[in-house]
Amino acid sequence: MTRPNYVKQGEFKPMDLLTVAAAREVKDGDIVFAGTGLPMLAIMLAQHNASPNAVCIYEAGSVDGRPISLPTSVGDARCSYQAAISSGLSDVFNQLQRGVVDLAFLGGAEVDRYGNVNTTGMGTYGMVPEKRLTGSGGNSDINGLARKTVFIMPQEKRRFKERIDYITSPGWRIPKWPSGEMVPKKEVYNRAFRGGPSAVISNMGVFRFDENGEIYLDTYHPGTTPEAVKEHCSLDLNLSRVSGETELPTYEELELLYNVIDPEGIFLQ
Amino acid sequence: MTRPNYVKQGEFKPMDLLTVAAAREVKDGDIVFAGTGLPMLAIMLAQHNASPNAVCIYEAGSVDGRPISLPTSVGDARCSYQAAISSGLSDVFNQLQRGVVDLAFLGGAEVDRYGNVNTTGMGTYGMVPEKRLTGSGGNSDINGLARKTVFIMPQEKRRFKERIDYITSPGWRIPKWPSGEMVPKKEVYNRAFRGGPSAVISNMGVFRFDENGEIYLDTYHPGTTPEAVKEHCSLDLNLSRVSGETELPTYEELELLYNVIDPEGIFLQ
Amino acid sequence: MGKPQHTGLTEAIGLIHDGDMLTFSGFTIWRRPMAAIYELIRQKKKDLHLVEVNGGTHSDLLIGAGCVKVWESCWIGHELYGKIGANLARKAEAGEVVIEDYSHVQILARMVAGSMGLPYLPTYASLGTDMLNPAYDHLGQMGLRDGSHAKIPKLKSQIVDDPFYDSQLLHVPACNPDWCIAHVQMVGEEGTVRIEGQTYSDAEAIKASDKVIVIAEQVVTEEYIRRDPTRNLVPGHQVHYIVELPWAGHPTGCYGQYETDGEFIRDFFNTTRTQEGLDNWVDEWVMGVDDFDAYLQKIGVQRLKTLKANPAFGYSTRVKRGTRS
Amino acid sequence: MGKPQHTGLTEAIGLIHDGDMLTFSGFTIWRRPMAAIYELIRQKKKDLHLVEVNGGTHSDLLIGAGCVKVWESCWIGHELYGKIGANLARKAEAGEVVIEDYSHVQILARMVAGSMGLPYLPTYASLGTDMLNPAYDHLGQMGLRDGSHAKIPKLKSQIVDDPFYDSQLLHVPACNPDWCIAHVQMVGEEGTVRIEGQTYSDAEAIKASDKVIVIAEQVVTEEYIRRDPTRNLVPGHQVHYIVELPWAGHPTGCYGQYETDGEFIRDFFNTTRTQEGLDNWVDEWVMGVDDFDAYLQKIGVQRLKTLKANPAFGYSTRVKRGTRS
Repeated sequence: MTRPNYVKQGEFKPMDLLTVAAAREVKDGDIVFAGTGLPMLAIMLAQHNASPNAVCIYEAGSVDGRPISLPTSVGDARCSYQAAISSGLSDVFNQLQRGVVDLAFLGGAEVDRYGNVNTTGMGTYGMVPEKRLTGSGGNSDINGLARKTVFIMPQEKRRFKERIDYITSPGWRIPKWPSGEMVPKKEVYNRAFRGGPSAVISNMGVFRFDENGEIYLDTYHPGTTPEAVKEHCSLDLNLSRVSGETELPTYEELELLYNVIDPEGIFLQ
Repeated sequence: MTRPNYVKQGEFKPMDLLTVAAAREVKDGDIVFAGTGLPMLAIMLAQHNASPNAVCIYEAGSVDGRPISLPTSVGDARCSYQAAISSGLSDVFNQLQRGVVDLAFLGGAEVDRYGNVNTTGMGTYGMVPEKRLTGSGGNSDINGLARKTVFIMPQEKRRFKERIDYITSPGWRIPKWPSGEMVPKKEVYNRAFRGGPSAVISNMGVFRFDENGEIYLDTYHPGTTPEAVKEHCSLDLNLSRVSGETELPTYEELELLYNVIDPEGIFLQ
Repeated sequence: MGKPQHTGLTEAIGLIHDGDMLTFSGFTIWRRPMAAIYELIRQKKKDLHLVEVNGGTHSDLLIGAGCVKVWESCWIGHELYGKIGANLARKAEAGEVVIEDYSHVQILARMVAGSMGLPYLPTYASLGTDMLNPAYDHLGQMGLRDGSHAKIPKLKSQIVDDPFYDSQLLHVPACNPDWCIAHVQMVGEEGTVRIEGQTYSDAEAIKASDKVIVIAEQVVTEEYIRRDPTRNLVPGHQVHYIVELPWAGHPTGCYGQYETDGEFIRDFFNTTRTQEGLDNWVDEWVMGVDDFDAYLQKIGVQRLKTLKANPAFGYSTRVKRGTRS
Repeated sequence: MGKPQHTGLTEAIGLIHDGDMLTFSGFTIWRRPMAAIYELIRQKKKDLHLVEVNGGTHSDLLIGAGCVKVWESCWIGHELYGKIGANLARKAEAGEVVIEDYSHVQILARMVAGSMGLPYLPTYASLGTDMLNPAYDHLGQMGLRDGSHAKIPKLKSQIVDDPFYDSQLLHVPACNPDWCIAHVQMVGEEGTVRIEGQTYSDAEAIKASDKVIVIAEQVVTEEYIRRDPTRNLVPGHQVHYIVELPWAGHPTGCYGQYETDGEFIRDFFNTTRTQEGLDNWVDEWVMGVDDFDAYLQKIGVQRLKTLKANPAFGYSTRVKRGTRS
């Protein structure tokens, strides 16, 4: 096997590294549930590269599509092209709940120390919300029931928080309703517990979760430092486990992303 | 409208009258759920005759098929011919539970005063049954959730009983579990209550149920008498509401049955 | 039950009352009954109660136009063409529309339960999230869960124990909307519905609803649509009104028929972030045209030609989608 | 998860252990995995626990041959060709096989719950019947509901109150068999399953089971089967073993491929009503042939030709079915 041909600093955009890092989370043969946008690029890159046997499920109802034209969303007609199955939400969500999903790729607006994610509202929530976002979509369901989840998020102080404004998507410590006491995820999911957030990938680094389900910085992207990443968090980030720099993209990966997967420049501009 | 051209005594078999009487229970536009055998002939006769807009659902998963060759059972490939839908059990049973079914045609081995029907076992039931029959199939589900049910059964003393050996299919008074107290059906089915057994048609007469859900003889077939019917029951049959003789088949109906619906002689021999 | 009735869009929408509970076909910006949305606005419907598996351009517009009082769902936005439902956000933040949040699987389970004739369905989905926080039971806080509203369950959801295999999970209540308005590719003369491509949650939405209006690109003979009954989704006895109206999903996309009009949606998103912008947009595209035919004429033949799907793929190969194409 | 493995029938059936819980494709006398049933008998499996949405010729034979300890289902028989499952009846009346009765919707709901990853499903079906009589909870009476058997729920069923809309209904426990053995028309090389005609409860049986053996009339390229993904039922990651074996459903019928061999089933019914008759039948048709190819040879080409389906209809037009034809 030849040595990977890495690109040099300045030859890639932050989004490229983020997508490539996400793609590297896919093991060959994984059943992957991906949301719209960067998650699509990441799973497709993995399939074109090191994980040709990975299977991609989209929540609108397609399984293992092999689109020759990049879908702009999971409901897109392109998702059905050479798919194993083109069905509907019930079919794919039932598979999720049945436990077939190894890995999920999702996004989020805010994340806390335990990997809880908010996509519902910023500020005070309630009958009259302060600032309404899109809502959960399938984020919370997919994250809750997959074996592993990778979140892809922009690195901002206001997004990496000790306490998020609304727990849309369940991390490693979550409220047990109706009391709302915070407990380990396993206590809430019991028979359906299969894992939880495995990584958060931002434009500055790759975060993972320790045995207590608490977030730490694993790798920082070339050009930044662990301390700079920490400064872009409002949570007290654990830097004690940093393993080094994030692996750079290769020329082959960028070629695939820009010329094969998204030649029209839909997500990669 | 011309006067129906009735056949004469001796020009038809008991099974013909039974099928024709059943077909006459179908209103035009009814959504009918039919089991294998005579029920198929009855709904097809109704569709070919006075109820062309009746829709037939078979429990294996076909809706409104228009077979040109008589199916031998509801799983038959013939059921899908020119059907609106060819799907599966979930689809059609969900429609049933949702309340779309107006009328069901079913069979049974034993019936009691309240229209409870047994298709499970004769004699003592339990871990080691005395005499095992086929089991419920969809009989109990369809009968329980349709607006009206017509049972088609042979007339025998051992089949029309005060107390049947096993309540497979729910009549107008049924056990409320876990106590097993016998109560009106409405108390058990509550929100899903839509009606119950509407008629039992045998080779000797047509039975219906009064406001208390108790069976009575409505019409007796030509060639027999109410008293003869009563002698073929071991339950104390109410004869006070007999309205007369059962209407004979017409030549047109027999023509349809023998030459259009079952020309091969599958059920009509 | 009778056969479904063939009618016009104006007449069909005229049957819907203020305050009715509605749901729709489609997924985010795909196969939404847009012509019906325009007509609901034109007929000035009020206090509609939407329960939908997910929202999109159609519901954001209907909400912006002031027709909606309650929105129960999990998500709203315009995918690539507008990252949030800005009209819903504005109306909710102003206290003019109430949001009841469920997760995607939870709200789907509500529709599935409704389509199965059940009062609720169990699920493990989105346990341990604020969707289950009693503080966010907004219909409860409005006093609507007192059992006096036939379509509103007495609880938003309930955590229960499973005695069969010793677990714990959630029950979500069934939903049976008064109306489903579905846009589909094909319907038979007697109401047999065929949907091509992904079917999203359309079977559930249609079967859960008490009355169903199907708007079809094409009405075909029953003999034709029944040649392959395995491809059909819903039988005619679960359909009540049929409207034939090609392109009636525009600007959302319709598999095998036409592409999503992303440029149109992006323009809608950008110009309707304020109420004034929304009002102007409605004046131009809804009230300013007599009907859907006039709307299509205003869109223009050239644009429709570009959006038209290539039958080999089910989508258009002519449309410019990215920054480099 | 990996891709499904292509293998032979003997090898696939060799993976099944005595005592395993099994379910099957098909409906009564249609599309049953008969070749697999013969092979299970040939390999002398014991104490099998069948949970199936309905029974038929396949399970009556397997039970008659002494391979089965528990049968949970709702119905058994041979339709027009044999009015009861005489082997099950004989074995049950002798106390050699235990029957656990559910209604058709209840046992289907058990499989649906299993396929959805839920521990149970609610239903209104067959309330007020002896299927819910505690005296007939046979697995409970055998002491199997103590929670120590992973596949056996702690209750047969449970009546519960619905707090959402004030009703009362039934919960039935999920079922997740160790194995589903499914006979289908077509499977892709990577395991994508297509079933033609009615799909019965096959999707649920396959998806509820931990391991799935698909026996197909034809293995085709994935490219071919994926040209129309709306016609496919199950993706390859829910399939574990693939066996290509044409006619493997005989004597049951297979839509689009061949007719039910009614004469063969009627003969089976008539000659196997006693244990001696069944033993002789097994000696002749199962133990007396080396494998399924030898069985087909014994059936003979003429008979198979007669049964072969006409593609215009999906069934055979050559077969004599009634007394007048």
